[in-house]
Amino acid sequence: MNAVLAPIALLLAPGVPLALALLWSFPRLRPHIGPLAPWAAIPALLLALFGQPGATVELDWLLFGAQIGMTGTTQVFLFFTALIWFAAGIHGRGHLSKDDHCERFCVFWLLTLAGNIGLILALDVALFYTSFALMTFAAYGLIVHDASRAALRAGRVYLVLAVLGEALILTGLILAARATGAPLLPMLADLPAAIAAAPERDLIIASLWLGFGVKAGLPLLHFSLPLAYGAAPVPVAAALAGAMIKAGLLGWLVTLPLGQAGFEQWGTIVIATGLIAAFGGALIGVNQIRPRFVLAYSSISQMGMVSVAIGAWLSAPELGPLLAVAITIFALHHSLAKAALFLGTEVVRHRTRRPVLWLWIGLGIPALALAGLMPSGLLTKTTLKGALTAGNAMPEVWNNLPLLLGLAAIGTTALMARHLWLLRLEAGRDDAPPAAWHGWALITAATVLGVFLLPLWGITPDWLAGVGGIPDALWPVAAGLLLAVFAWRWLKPWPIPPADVLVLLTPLPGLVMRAGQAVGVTGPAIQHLLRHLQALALDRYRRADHWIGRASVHLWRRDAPLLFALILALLAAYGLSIG
Amino acid sequence: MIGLWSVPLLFALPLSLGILSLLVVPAWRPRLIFIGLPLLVAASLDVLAGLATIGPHVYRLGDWAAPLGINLVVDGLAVGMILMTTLVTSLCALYAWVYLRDHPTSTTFFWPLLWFLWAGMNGIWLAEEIFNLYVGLEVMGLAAVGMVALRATPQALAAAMRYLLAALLGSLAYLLGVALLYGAYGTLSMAGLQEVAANNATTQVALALIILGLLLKTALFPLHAWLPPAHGGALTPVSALLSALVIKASFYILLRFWLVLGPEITPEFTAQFLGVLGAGAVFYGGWMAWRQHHLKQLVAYSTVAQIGYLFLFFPLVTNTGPEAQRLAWDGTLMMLIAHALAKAALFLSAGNLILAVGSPQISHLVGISRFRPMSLFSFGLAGVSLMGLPPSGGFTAKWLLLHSAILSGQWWWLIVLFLGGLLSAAYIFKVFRMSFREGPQIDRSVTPPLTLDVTALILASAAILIGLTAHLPLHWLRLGSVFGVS
Amino acid sequence: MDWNSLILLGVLATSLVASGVIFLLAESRLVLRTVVNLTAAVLKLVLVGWIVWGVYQAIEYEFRFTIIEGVDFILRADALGIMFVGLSSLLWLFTTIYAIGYLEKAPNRSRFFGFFSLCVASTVGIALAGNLFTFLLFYELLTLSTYPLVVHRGTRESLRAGQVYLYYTLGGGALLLFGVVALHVLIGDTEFVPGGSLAGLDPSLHPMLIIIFLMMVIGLGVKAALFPLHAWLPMAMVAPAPVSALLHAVAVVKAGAFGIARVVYDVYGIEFAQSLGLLMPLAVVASITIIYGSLRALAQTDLKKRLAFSTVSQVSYIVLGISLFGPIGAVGGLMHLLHQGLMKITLFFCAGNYAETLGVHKISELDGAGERMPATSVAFTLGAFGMIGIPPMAGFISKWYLGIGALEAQMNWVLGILILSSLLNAAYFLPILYRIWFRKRDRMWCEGKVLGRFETQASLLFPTLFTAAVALAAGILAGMPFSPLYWAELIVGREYLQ
Amino acid sequence: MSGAISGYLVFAWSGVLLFGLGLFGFIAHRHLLRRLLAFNIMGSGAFLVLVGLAQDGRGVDPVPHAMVITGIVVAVASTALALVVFRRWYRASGRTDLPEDT
Repeated sequence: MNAVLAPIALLLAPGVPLALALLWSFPRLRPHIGPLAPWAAIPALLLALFGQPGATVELDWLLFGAQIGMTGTTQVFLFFTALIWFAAGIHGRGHLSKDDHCERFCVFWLLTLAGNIGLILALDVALFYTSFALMTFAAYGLIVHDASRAALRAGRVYLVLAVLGEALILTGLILAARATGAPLLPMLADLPAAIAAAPERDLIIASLWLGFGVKAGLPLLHFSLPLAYGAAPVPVAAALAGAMIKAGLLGWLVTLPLGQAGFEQWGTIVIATGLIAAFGGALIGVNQIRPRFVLAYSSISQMGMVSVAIGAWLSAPELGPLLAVAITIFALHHSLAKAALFLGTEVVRHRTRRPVLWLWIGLGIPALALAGLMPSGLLTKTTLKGALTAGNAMPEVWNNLPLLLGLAAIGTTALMARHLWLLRLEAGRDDAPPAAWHGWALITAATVLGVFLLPLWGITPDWLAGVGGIPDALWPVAAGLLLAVFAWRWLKPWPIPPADVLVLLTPLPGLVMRAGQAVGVTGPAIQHLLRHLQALALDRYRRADHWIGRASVHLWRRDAPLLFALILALLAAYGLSIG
Repeated sequence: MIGLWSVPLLFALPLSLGILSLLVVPAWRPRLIFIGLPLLVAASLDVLAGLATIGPHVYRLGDWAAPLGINLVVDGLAVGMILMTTLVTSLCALYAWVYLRDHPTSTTFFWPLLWFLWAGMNGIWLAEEIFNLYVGLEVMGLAAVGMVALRATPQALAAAMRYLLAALLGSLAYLLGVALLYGAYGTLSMAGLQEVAANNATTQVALALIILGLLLKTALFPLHAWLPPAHGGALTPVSALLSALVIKASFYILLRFWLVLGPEITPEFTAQFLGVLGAGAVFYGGWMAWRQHHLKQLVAYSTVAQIGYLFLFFPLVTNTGPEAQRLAWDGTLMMLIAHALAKAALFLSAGNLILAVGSPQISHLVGISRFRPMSLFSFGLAGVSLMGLPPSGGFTAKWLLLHSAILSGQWWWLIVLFLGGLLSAAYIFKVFRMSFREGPQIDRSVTPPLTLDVTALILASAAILIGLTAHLPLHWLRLGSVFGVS
Repeated sequence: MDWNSLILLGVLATSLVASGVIFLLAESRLVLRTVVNLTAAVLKLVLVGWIVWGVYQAIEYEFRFTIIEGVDFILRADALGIMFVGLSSLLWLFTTIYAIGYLEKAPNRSRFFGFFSLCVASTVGIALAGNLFTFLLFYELLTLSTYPLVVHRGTRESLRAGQVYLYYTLGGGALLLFGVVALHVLIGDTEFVPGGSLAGLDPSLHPMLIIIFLMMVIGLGVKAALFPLHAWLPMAMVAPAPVSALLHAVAVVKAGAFGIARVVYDVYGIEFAQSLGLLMPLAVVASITIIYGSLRALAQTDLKKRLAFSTVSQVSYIVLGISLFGPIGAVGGLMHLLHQGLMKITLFFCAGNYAETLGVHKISELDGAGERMPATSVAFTLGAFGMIGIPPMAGFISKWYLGIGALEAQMNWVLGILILSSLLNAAYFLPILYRIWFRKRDRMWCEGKVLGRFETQASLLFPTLFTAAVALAAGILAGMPFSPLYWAELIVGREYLQ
Repeated sequence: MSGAISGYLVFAWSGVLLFGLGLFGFIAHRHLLRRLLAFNIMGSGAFLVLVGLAQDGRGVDPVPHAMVITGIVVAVASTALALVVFRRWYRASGRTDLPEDT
């Protein structure tokens, strides 16, 4: 790719989806958006496959001066993101053609895609944040697309968290930008060093960590994940779980002061949170009763493991290069597998004349990959473990980290088993349009093969170590399977609702519901009561507002001249007394 | 010599026209204005030209020496008043020419009275001796009373009677004061008094009588009771003339006296007291105006309020620095002229509105803005000046008075100006509020002749323009005044 | 009198003359009135474009005329003023087009458009005023010319709103007058000079200067709807939509905010104001207003009322930016003057479109409006996102600069205010968007009108879309020459280099 | 003014007295005709003061006489006008006094 093509390709990658979305402005062209939408990710995919890192394009006119370009890490991110969007798009094609709101969906789809690609390619803070926001808010339209009750609830939770997240990110970015030399045109690359030197560095790190954590499913900020993954259309869920969750990860990678010394406490906090997510996600996930919820908690759990890696990076900056590779591989591996799993939940529902065996092999591949048995999984695990144990750089307390990760892998296996088991119940209910198969097949193949493309981006993992890691990878799988069998035989899942703690966080509905059930009041009555209470609170607020309004108007309306005169008199008298 | 022939003409001409109009048949009386107005306008402009070329001077009528001869002062103040009178009276006359077609009985005596009124006013502006001022006052006052009585309704007659009694009482008080002054100093000339007057009991009593009489004639609160019925109840052009000019005449005399005797002889207490009365007028008049239900009564009370501003002059020039005095002088004169123009415009446009809806009630103006935008626009422009909002003469005046008040450290007058402005906004917008209201009574309205609207609009525009070009009139007005040197 | 001073008068005269002509036109002369309106608006825009180019090249435009000794009427085009002029003349054109469509077949159009033009003339006068006196002159004229617009509908409610509006603005105007006169007493004619002209005064006068500052800011704060003085603004919502748009986006509130900018930058001088300790209280008041406005907006069920409280909140961003000591905050505040105008006018146009086309006034009635009126709804969405400060809308650019500016001024708490305000903005705008786009329509709209080929009348739709597009472009293309950001930087460069 | 009331001052003082009486009448009476008469008495008082004060031994001063004559003319004219208005008022309303504040 030469010097002329590179900038064009960089511009086309986010530009094509954006341009397609803008076609909506012309009513006559609107019907053409639908067929074109799945292909919008192709320029990005081509760029990821054939582009060279290092090329940048400066867009002075954009925002307060933007810059886009690619680094080695972001190219990998671009690859799996584009691929997932492409496959999910292909998958959803037939499904959408029957939809009344196809055009609306496609516009949101394209905007989300543009945002996702934009944030990967952005080199400066403003464009990064812009793309991030674009993706976040456009995705809302995708999540609530079905307009079902569940989708609307998911959308509400998603939006509230997203807005909070955006606010936190903005706080962090402004504070961080101020710390850089050029607060009005800050580059992402300058942030880590600037944050490390900033006086408000803890505030900055907290804001950014939590802000991006909303996307990355940090514990207690994760509620939108299971709800959204469960309620959104399947291609959207695949994109959310595969691509967009990694935007949060990318956010951490580019903004947190990784590789800077002096953040051991933060490392500890992040690792601890990661472990909580890894185990908590697994524990809650196995109790879920729908495959997509299981997958959602699996994502939370997996992101917990990545968090551990991030935390390790903060704790031991010297491990940076190794951890960077590990995190990149992890991201690639998890994204593709998770996307394949999500698309699989749709595929399996369709009646088909193809041999069922192939279907289940296909469904099993990403599950195995996540459990750590496919090449990608193996490589991920060994690289991560290798990085964590390299040179005893990690603080003492974390010596058992590989073991803990292994234990978490048991949970992953159990989750996968649970997932496949639940999937079995949903098999063969609808007719499947062919496109659904294509997308799924594409992404499943990529799950297997994607990891072998790594050298393309200059990442040469230790393949042999991967092979050597098989024994290590086996015991969690075995243990997980045993656990699963045990659970299947003798345990009943707890009825943990998909948004788990959120139900507790809003204690009123839960408590009232419990209380009502205890005395035998039925559901609708409770709901009525709840709605009444909500209305009452709202009414009180409105009434307070009304009175304030009336008071302020009354205070001023009749007596405004006198009040102004009083102000004047006071000021004048004071003025004369001193002057 | 330029300027000479025109000075006596200023009152000789209206006098002879008045007599002439009594002699001709009633149908011809209105037409005399087409002879009289151009001549008087020319004479006024000539006087201005005279002032510009030879500066302030004293004109001796028939070259007779005082005290038996009559001396006429041609200084900036007098010429300013003359021009103001010419402008307002000419336009009111044009207005009346059309307006009175519907009031044939009133026409007969309106025109002679108008000429006498004009003569009386011009006499006052020019007179140098205090007794001549008295004569001017009487000529003007009697003509004014006659004009109020023109309507011949019981209310108008009662108002005229009340006005007459007040005017007579005021004149007699003034005359007694003049008598005392002459007895004590043997001179009637202002200039002479300024030289010889001493600060003793006689002077003070005389001055008090003169001030009281003039306050009554100026209708300063609380001596204002005669004004609203007289001004509010008269024919529209009469109301305009009375409110715009006639009350200014007595204030003008007061001003002249103060310039001659005031600062040295009257105690500061009097000045402050006059200011307080002015403040009372501003508040009371504004409040009452706001509470009126009749449009012209509202405007009349507005006059009561606006007179109050003029009296802020006295505290602001007594025992204050020269800069504050100059500003107060400028501000008061600006206020006087702006009020004359704006109030005439306000009365005329109010008359138009009343003609349009056929009712003097403010509540009947509902929706009138749709039909009579131009009348309302004139009303609004004049209102802007009365409220003291920019850009208008009223605003410039307020600016100068404020400046003077701050400079002299008398900040309490700020409150007066502040609340006065808001009160006037309240009553002006009361009319607007009604006119913008959409209601059932908006089906049709009578369209008054265009002349009526145009004259009102010219006056209102003049009230605005004089604020924008204030330095020109103020420059002329300062010629020959004690505060002329800045 | 040279060409450069005549052109300023020309800018003023275009709308003044138009106003006069329109007043005289009979109600039925629809075509002629429209032609006069549009010609004047376009002509003004051309003239303003000319001046913008000239100011960019640092050409002096000045018109001067003595009113009374020591008090001049001065029109002058400097970077700050011309920014405001540009905004108002651009938006005037679109509001005029919008109003022509909006008031089709309504009564009293001559009156309406007459005062409308007068209102713009006063806004332009405010912007071009070269000293406090001239500013005051047009400031009061603005009050007068907007009153008939506020009460235009002539209902009891609108008359009441007009009354409250008058009490506030006249009272505030009078305070401003006293402040101006007092300053005049101290130092004579106060021309606007970059960097201010008071810094050299004797320190014994400083307490006096603080009082004068308070008087002027209270007077200006009424129009800028600062916290305890804001009650007129939501009430004035009874006016027709173009008027609301004009009041909120261009004329009245902006006049207040612009006046505060003038006082702080060109009368006191930012450094002197800082040394007097005036900026901090101003920032606090602005912050309170920001939060208070948002909290009140949250409780409103009427779309226009909610937008009104949103204005209360958003205009204070400008004041906040002015009160942040440092060039970046200043850029943010000044830029927001334009940004808020563009975004808010879009929102009001949209509200007007909904009201006019669907008869919808309550937020709860908007369910499913996006399907029926997609273009309007997109415009509304863009405006709302801008208000929240979501990139790449213009509001984000302002917020970013304000945030950085706050940090520069050592006022870190302001950043918290900004973020909190964003959250509150999201809390009251996003539910509306949700209803528009994702709820099923649940009622019949009263659609009686013949609308032509678009979702609503073209004269309502296209101004809306255009302002939305400009608001979007102001954000996305902030780095381009002549963008609001660029211009604000130019101004601040000239202000701070003094 | 010196302590002793010299001759010419007698006229002046009686003028003042007349003026006072007239003023009292003017204020106290409601009947318009009486008030008019009171006004004329006040006027006479004022003229008396004018003439009386002029006789201070400076010889005959023509000015007060001119003034008084003019004043009398004015007073007559005023009275005439007042009578006309009064007559019309009486005819229109049947009252001889003014109604209290309208």
